[in-house]
Amino acid sequence: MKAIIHINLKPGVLDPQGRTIARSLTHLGFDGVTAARQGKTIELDLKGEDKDAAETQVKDMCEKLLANTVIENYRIEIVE
Amino acid sequence: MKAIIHINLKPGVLDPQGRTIARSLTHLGFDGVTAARQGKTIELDLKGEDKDAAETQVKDMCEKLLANTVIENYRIEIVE
Amino acid sequence: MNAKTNITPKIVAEHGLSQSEYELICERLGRQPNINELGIFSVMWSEHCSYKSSRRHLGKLLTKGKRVIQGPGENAGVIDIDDGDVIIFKMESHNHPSYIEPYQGAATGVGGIMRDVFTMGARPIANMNALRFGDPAHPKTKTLVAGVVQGIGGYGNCVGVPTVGGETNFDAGYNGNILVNAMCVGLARADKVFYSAAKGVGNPVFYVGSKTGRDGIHGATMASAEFDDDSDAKRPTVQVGDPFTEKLLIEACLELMATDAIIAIQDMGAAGLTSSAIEMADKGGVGIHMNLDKVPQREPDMTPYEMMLSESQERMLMVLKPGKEHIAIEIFEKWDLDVAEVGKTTDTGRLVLTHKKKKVCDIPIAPLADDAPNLDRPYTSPIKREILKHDPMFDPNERGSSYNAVLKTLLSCPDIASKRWIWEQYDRTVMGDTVDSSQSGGDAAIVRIHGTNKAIAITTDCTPRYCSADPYEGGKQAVAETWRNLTCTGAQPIAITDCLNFGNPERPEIMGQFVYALKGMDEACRALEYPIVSGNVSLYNETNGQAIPPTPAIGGIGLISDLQRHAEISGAKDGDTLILIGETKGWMGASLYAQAILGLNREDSTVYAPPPVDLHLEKINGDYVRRLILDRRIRAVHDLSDGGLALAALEMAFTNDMGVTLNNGPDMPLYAWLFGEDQGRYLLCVDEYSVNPVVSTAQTLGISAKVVGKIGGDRVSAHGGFDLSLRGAHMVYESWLPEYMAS
Amino acid sequence: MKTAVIVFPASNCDRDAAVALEKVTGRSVQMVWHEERTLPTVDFVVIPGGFSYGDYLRSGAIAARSPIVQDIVRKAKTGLPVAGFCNGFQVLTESGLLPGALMRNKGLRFVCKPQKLNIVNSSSMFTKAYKNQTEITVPIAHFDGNYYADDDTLSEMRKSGQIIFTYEGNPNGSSKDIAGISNKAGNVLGMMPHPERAIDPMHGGTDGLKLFKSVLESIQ
Ligand SMILES: Nc1ncnc2c1ncn2[C@@H]1O[C@H](COP(=O)(O)OP(=O)(O)O)[C@@H](O)[C@H]1O
Ligand SMILES: [Mg+2]
Repeated sequence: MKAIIHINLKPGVLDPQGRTIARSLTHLGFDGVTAARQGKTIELDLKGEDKDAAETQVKDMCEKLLANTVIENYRIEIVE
Repeated sequence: MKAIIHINLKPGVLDPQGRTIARSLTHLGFDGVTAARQGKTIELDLKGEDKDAAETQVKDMCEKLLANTVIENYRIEIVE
Repeated sequence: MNAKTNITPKIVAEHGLSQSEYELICERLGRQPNINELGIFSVMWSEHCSYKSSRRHLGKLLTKGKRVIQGPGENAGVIDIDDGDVIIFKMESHNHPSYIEPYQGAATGVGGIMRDVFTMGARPIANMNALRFGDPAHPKTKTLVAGVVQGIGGYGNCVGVPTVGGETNFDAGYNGNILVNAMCVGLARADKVFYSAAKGVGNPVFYVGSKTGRDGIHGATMASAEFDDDSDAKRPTVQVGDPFTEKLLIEACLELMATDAIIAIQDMGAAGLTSSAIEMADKGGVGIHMNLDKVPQREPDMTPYEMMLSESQERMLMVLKPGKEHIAIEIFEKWDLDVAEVGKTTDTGRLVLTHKKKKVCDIPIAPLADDAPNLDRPYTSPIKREILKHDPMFDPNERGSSYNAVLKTLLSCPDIASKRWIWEQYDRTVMGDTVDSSQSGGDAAIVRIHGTNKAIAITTDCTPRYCSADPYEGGKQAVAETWRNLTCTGAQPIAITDCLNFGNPERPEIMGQFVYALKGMDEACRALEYPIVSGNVSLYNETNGQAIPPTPAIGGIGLISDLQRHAEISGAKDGDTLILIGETKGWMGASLYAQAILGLNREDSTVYAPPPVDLHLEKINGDYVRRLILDRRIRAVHDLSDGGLALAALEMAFTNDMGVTLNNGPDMPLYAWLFGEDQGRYLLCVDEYSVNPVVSTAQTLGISAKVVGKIGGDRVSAHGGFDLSLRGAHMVYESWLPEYMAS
Repeated sequence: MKTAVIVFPASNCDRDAAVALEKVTGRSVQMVWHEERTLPTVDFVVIPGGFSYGDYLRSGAIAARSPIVQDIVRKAKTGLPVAGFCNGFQVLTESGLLPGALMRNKGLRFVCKPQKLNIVNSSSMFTKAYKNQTEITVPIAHFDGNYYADDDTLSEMRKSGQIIFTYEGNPNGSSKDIAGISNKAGNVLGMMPHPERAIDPMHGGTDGLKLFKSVLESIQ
């Protein structure tokens, strides 16, 4: 089983990377871009078959290590 | 319109972040994790309505700046 | 919160204002404040901005001296280092934010202190950091260490300023409240120093840097409030640092400062736009009228309250000369930074804010500063500790241990063990002028003044063990140790900055720690002619009634006028003689040996008096060592601190990659000779021809100087005591921190 | 020898590079802003270290797309000597002038220390002044110094003498311990260590000097 965790900055938290990316796209002539945000994904290979159990466990991993919940939100996706 | 670009290391390229994540999860007692990979996402807010045109443009952005195709693969998702 | 919010007693309390403070506000305004005005008063009168608990005590400190150009009261202190050059420096705490989000908290701490320095016209040339973490065994400690260190490196490395030194302690007393104190040192020309007084009426007020978001609103009040178990839940938005923008801001500000467009400039630190506008207006004796619609905003629908209280980073406020606006606009646009004229100075003496064509704040400025509470908090004098007498039971052999085992324990003790894991993550060599840094394990960093043959020496110090046992002696010792560390390089110590970290001042015993530590510091400053030119107070470092050990961190600066005549801990040659300057009585109370080996200091009843500092001896010993360095009599030098003679000798051995042999001591137990922590002492390494002159001149000056051993070979040993291989001992010293961080 | 140093937003070793070049050439150095479209006429260009654009997105990525780098790419292809140190190396790989990519250090920590390097190719235009010296010590200070190229590229580079420096004791996980490489033509050098921080006995030693002297000799 696989879990994909999508981690993004909470709304309102400064995202300097995103801002810089948007600006350089504009500089490169891509003028349709009004904003950019950067996030990360963590893909885990998991033993076991139980989707619900996996989800609970991955949530625990996010709270304990993978996400910085002070400034980040996360979303878990379990795929076969 | 929004575009989400998913960027991942190509298979075969060593991913030190992913490796460390897997190791620390095991260390924390999560013993079901056999491997981890870290990727990133870039979310763009785009002007315009034409999905196909957007996709072409975002592809161009990826080739020119957003992804380093020596080490990275990317996948574009247009939403709305 | 919007302008229609009704001001209830609950809202007043949530702003950290007492009922009597609120009444005073109403009296000064002649009416009730609206929510914006209440917010502004509350941050200006918070502990963080008003120094209400500490102000009257800070006022007594020595702040003037021959080389002091600007003492406390501006963004940073300014001292003269000859030839028209000045050094601008300050240290500041970012304790609470770093505990909540270690990476960003520490990073924004570094960013904030750098702005204090370059806002005065200086190019930052060195950063330092003084860190205190909880017990290594505490579950949070490791993550905090990792995050804080990465944050400091992440910010400092990116802006391209070398982080050249610092100090790190671990103690259970910091479990719930770590300390992250960052120091920045900048270089400017004496005729190009910028101040914050907004003089003149009708001058344009400019906002430059990053946009304003809803970051850390109420950060300033948070920094002054005690933590409780709910703080995790009440987390305010944390500020995120953007070192890239900071670097651009440095370059843009320095470029603008090279023109003559600026009247006054001030960074937006705690309480952002509020405190920067009010401080500039108050110092210049003018009013300010700002149109908040002009403030660059990161998010839609920001209210005046949010804009005035936001703590978004990387922003500055400036008053420009009329007619020079275009110069500023051009430079800031070139650097891709926001720039906007947000208001004008006025002759009303009031802060007037408009938003969407409505007046949303109209208050007199003087009371915000002048009527800020200035409390005379009750305090008690600290307990007088007993002196710990020598006892045969303290001997390692009597304890069923051995000198070798004891030495290994000390070398791997968290406060002693190498901090390489930390400082290797800091760029120490960028800018090309780092002559000495953490890398050598020496006493002070040495940074050359670019393009010259002179340098400054920089150090930070404080021994919380001593301060806990006796705040007065501890305060004195912290100042004296920085002076000693600077002296070890051959520098003439000039001045200090401080970061006074304490618990809740509403408790008389904590207030007593503060008052007595300051008293000790001041005595040392006066005796050593070593004034305080800037600093910062951080109170309420307390969780569930558990206060941190009193920690007055001191940052010192000295001048090396000629780099051909300076010294370091390195430079020893095989066979050189070790001479100990300063008298050894074998002081054991509050020593590292007492703590780590004897298990004392763990609870209040086992704390003994720390080593006293004799300021007269401190001065003559140091002056003598400095003279020897200037006369090129010394190959290498190190001061004696934690762990006494043995640890000083071993640290010197490690840096020089040579063994040491220590002789027998005079008439005292061997453990006391090797590990006692008497103050005012230096270990000198000299060639054979210098031994007699150094010892005999000392005698004529009434200074104790003894030959204590030799450097060379591949073993570290003390006669009748320990004997280990250099490599083995070094490995013990180097392994603790990396192993701990990897575990 | 006329030289130029490129300045990007948040370059921070630009001054250090200029000091080194001045020391070796005895003449002043042109500092060229990233928005310029053409290089001034010079004999040697240095892309300095630092954190151009905050290292956001990927180190060196945004700088590599600046107008001035397009001109550098054009001129390098006709033989102009170019060296990139640290962030400059990252800019050069991102611009395609040098093969491979620089990834996050294997230890996931920034690392700053004096580093021993082996000179693998001592006949390049950047190393010839070292003569038969095979080992030098130069400071490193980077977070993204882990050099990656696929196996074919690596063996190709080895065959054509493009591996210029390797680390003694790998500090960042680089393939084949690679610390510095050149392009096939040999006129473009990229290296993670900072030779410009090793030009002064008081600071970092003097092992970096001969790198600049090599270029000077090669050009005259
Ligand atoms: N947080 C830190 N950052 C940088 N350097 C540090 C840090 N902590 C300790 N060091 C370095 O480790 C060495 C030993 O520190 P310390 O034990 O405080 O020395 P001393 O007691 O001799 O003043 C010094 O060179 C110091 O600069
Ligand atoms: Mg010290």
